[in-house]
Amino acid sequence: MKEMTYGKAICEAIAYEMRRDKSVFVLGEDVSIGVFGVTKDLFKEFGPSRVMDTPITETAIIGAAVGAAATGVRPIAEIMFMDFIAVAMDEIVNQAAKMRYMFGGKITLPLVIRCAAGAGIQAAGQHSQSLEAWFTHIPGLKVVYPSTPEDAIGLYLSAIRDDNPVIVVENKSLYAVKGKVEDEFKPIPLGRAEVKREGDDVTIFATGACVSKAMMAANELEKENINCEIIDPRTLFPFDKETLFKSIEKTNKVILVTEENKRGAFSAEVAALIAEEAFDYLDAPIVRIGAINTPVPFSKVLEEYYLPSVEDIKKAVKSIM
Amino acid sequence: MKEMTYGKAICEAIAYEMRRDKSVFVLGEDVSIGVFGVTKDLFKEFGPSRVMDTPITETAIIGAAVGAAATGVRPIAEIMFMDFIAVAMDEIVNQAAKMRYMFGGKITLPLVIRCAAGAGIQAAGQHSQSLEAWFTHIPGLKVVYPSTPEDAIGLYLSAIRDDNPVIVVENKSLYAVKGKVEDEFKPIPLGRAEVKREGDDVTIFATGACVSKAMMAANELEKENINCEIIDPRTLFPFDKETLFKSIEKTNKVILVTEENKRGAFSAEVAALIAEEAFDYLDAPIVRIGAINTPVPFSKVLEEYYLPSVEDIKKAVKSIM
Amino acid sequence: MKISTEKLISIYEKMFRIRAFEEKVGELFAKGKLAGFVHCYVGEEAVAVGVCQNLDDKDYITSTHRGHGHLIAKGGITKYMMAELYGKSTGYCKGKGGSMHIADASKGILGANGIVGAGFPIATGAGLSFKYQKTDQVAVCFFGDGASNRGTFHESLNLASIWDLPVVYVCENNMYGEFTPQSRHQKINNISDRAASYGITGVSVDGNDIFAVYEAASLAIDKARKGGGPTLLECKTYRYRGHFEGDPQEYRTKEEIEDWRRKDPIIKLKKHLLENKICDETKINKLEENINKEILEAVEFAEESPNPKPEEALENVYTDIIEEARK
Amino acid sequence: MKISTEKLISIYEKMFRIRAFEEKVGELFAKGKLAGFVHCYVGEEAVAVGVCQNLDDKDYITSTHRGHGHLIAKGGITKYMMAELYGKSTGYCKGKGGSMHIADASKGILGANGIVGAGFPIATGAGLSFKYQKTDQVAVCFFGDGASNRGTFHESLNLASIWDLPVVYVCENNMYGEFTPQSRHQKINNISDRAASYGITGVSVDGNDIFAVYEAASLAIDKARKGGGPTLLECKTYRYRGHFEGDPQEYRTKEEIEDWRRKDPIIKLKKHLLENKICDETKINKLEENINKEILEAVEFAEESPNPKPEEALENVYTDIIEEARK
Ligand SMILES: Cc1ncc(C[n+]2csc(CCOP(=O)(O)OP(=O)(O)O)c2C)c(N)n1
Ligand SMILES: Cc1ncc(C[n+]2csc(CCOP(=O)(O)OP(=O)(O)O)c2C)c(N)n1
Ligand SMILES: [Mg+2]
Ligand SMILES: [Mg+2]
Repeated sequence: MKEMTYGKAICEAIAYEMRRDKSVFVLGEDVSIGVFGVTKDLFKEFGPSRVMDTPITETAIIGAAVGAAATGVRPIAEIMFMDFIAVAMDEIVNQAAKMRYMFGGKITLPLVIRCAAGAGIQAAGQHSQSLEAWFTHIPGLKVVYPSTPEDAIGLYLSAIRDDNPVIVVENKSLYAVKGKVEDEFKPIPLGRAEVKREGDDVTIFATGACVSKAMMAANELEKENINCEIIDPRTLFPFDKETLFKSIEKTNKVILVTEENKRGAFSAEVAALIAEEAFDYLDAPIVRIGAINTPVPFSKVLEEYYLPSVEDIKKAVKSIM
Repeated sequence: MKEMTYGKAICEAIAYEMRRDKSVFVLGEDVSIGVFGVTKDLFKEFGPSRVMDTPITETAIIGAAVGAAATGVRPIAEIMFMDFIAVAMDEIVNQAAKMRYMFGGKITLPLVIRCAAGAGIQAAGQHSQSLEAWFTHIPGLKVVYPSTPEDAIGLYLSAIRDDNPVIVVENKSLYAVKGKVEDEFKPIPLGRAEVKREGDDVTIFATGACVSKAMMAANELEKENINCEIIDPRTLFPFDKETLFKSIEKTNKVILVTEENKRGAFSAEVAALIAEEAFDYLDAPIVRIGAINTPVPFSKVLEEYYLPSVEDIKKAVKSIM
Repeated sequence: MKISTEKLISIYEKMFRIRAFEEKVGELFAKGKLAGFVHCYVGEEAVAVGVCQNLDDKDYITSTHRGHGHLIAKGGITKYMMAELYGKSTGYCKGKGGSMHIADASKGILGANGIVGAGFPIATGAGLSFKYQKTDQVAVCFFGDGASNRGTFHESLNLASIWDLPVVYVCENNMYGEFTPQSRHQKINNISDRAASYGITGVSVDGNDIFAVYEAASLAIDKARKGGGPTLLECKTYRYRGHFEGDPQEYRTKEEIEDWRRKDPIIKLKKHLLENKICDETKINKLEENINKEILEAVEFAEESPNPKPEEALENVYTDIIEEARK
Repeated sequence: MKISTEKLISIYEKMFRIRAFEEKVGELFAKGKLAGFVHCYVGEEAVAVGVCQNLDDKDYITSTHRGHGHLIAKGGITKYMMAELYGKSTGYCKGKGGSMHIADASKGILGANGIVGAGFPIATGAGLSFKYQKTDQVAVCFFGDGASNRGTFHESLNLASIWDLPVVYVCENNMYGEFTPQSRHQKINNISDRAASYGITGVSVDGNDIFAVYEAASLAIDKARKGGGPTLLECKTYRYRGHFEGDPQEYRTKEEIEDWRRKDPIIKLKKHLLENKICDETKINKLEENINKEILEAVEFAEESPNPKPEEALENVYTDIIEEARK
């Protein structure tokens, strides 16, 4: 076991795969330095032939990754801020996601797209969004969202080895957060949730940076004798409903917490699945917590109000106890 | 009252507004002719200065509409097939939707984006999608989805007069469908659902082309003594939950039908809202019906399997009776 | 540039195959046998064939919505193509793609594409892959005059230029993007002038002259293969049929079409073959007959092939997950 | 081109105001008083001022992530700007936008923009609006060398060219896009060469020479105003500070920065003013003093202004809907 930041874990996982497999390479804007510094050490180890700085050209970055993946290599394309992915939606949704299907299953696209999501650093409206719901809606994509350094390693190993386009959502507020990781790197299969904390009274489902907020809320609620179980899906698609439903079967109550704008969030799909398939387990209404339905504001006080908080989670839990 | 197709109704509504307000104009690819012929008569009446053919340049079409709307005019921009909107997501989501907020409320963006959604004409994976869930998720946008010629007129009048960016989803399989319209054109306020059919046993919530499928299912189910109430939200955001909840309070059962890929659909948000706020009205699990979670296939037999059908709706209703 | 007799005949054969295939497709569409959006390549055959004749199986192309010609030129098999247009399970894409998505990756065909201009970055990525793997493969991106205004054109040519990628961008300037003539969608005449924005070579040739296309493509492909980077090659040509089948074509005159028919690339090449005694009439007739037969057989194959089973719609989204069936 | 004394002094004043504002911003950021991403304009002042000095209030500009200079040049008021950087309710955007989104639509400023290259179509749309309304307004789009590789550049210049829109595209080529030098992000030296792709005029000038910028901008803006269509104007310049505040700048040398400091646009203009006796030292000192005082007052205003109330986050999404508060 060693300690490592989330950012470093991502870098180490990619390096591990690049050492294993010469067909893996990284491309993106200024990845040789990295606005968040995540890929800097990759450049030091592998140089410009495998860690490629591109012009400001998200459309071509993703489109080129598609063309490369279709012809024998395994690109990892970086979108510096998830917000910029809006520029490359055609390449992701109309090309990468559909190519295998439209060609009758006769092509594979081993392609990873990294992107830094999330608010909390006063980066304002165009550098702070969480847009994962766009991608879980699109058949043909897998979507991964690690919440810890350990998960980042395991999920990246699987994502890079996967033969389908995988979008990895990284929460930028986690880059500097440390956590324990196993000495030996092992893939975490895509589509397997983890119970991050066991409890009997209520299920809190959370993703990304909301997992640690849920943990904090749970620790505080424990003092009031409320025992929360925390489920982190880790992969948003393929989605592990079994683990979630099992928990709800036990607790009969569920709170869903994600950092997205609440309306139309990925958590809406989870709520819908529960209402369809685990309805009989429920003793109380489902409660979703998300960001307020506004763009991300700049000012610290506004951004704090915007984001779901530990307090919000505690309040929600109590509202259904 | 007169009869009119859905396509003609859209054209007439836009023409009505263009006559009223000189600041309204239309731009898009080949709009002077129109792949679906919807805007052809506009060109005949208003000529190239107000019905502008653009190059193949969705990014610039939407971006230019944003810049124009910010400087005193009211553009109606056409995206020929909704699938192509993927090319202009930055302009819609990072610019149009956020500009007012990011500028502290000091600008208005009276902008309409038209797009032809939906499958059913064997146009395959990149010309058949229903992507409304992307937009209902984004604060700053309004989303409208008429299901009849009459609604198309009323909703277009409101959309064009609105001072916010409005996306109008048109279902291409409806263009040639006729319906009765009032002689006098009147705006339908955005955010007001309509009960398209009254009934006591079950609520069917449906949008776009699924409304008439729900109607057909309801008519057949009536013969089996099942009385369906059909709710068409008409505007997806702002969303009229009151009308829907009132219906569920009466029927205690709800089926949600939309043409989108089911996973992460707009109907997921509706299901989540019900599970949060109308949970106590429910006597049975919510049932969602959507397209299967695949790209839209070309072959007729496959496309038919892909799409939600009248049969699917009937089955779903019976499953919870 | 000298082209061998054998090659010239193979070129003629491919051009004629495209023509025969497309005219049959138009006929079938008019009869209601085919559905969806179908864009025919009739009139532009010299471009696809003149370019692809310089490529190997291991080279790749990206095609467009008007893709049948590219496929045939790159070695696509007409019966699988026809079956795909019919939406049959024996089609190239098992009926899932249709005309706008036909592909044969095993022959280096990365697919027709329903999104105008989507091929630019994909071909660029193929070029990146070849450079990365240090192979001598080349990628060719076919695109139209209309597509040359898309942002993907700019981003891709810029990227390919700074990395010297082995990609040849072949513009089929058929003077129209849908119903809009070139003069209304861009202010330049020669799209190859845009090469200057990327510090690469731009060339314009008569796209109805197979020799001109072949030679220019040969130079560009050779250069790319040897590490010399990308070229922008514009071929001026014309489509005789509507933008798509069913297009009433109110935006152009019959005379304009007739003018271009006089510059028909296939007739031109045939004349050359005969006049230079590269091939005699009998041999050409035989060849044409064979192709006509092949196309009829392709139709037969397509018509007799089974439809896919409805549940097959659930397959092939991922390599490892099959979507849940309807309940 | 003759520039009146009055105008020259006003130009100097604006350039100095930008410099003073930005250096204060850098200082405040280093002290931890400002947060988020802040991109300073120091070194590039001649571009914004040389261009905007040719514009009226009713003309519009689109700016970039490096927007403070454009705002000040177009008449933005420093205290509202500073308050916005502090996230205060008195800021231009009530604290909702921050540095990357400052705007003052009443002065024709369509905002800084956090998306590189997003300004192209927006400025183009403003130009369309002016043409449609038959006014004689002009739109100016500021953008960087890095932005010139985005697809939006291509689509916008193409559209503006075919419709002869009154838009001037002003490239601030400061030799870097983030940490990447121009030579690694495009193969051309003069970005103005790209005008050829659209059949419009392209001009490159020394962006540190206020006279060169002013004259070229004046010609281009005048032409646009008279219906002559768009121009692509490249101004070669340099930023002294990091890409953003906090950038360790490992990608360039101190010498390179020093070289450029010797070509400083403000020192150059000051020298010109003094040498040609357009203005004496006392007057300049007074002017500089006043601006320094203005900036200090702006900081004071910002620091003393109240934070927005948390619930204000819910307002201003739409003209007519206020979002639901947290429960
Ligand atoms: C992004 C996008 N926008 C619009 C369309 C609709 N469309 C299909 S083909 C076409 C014209 C293409 O013109 P060009 O590139 O010249 O090719 P051609 O059809 O002439 O071969 C258009 C606008 C599309 N398929 N994709
Ligand atoms: C679409 C997009 N991609 C990437 C970024 C990240 N980014 C911010 S500024 C910048 C460099 C811009 O370079 P340039 O256009 O030359 O402007 P400069 O910073 O030199 O003024 C980049 C890559 C962004 N904001 N938007
Ligand atoms: Mg064309
Ligand atoms: Mg720059």
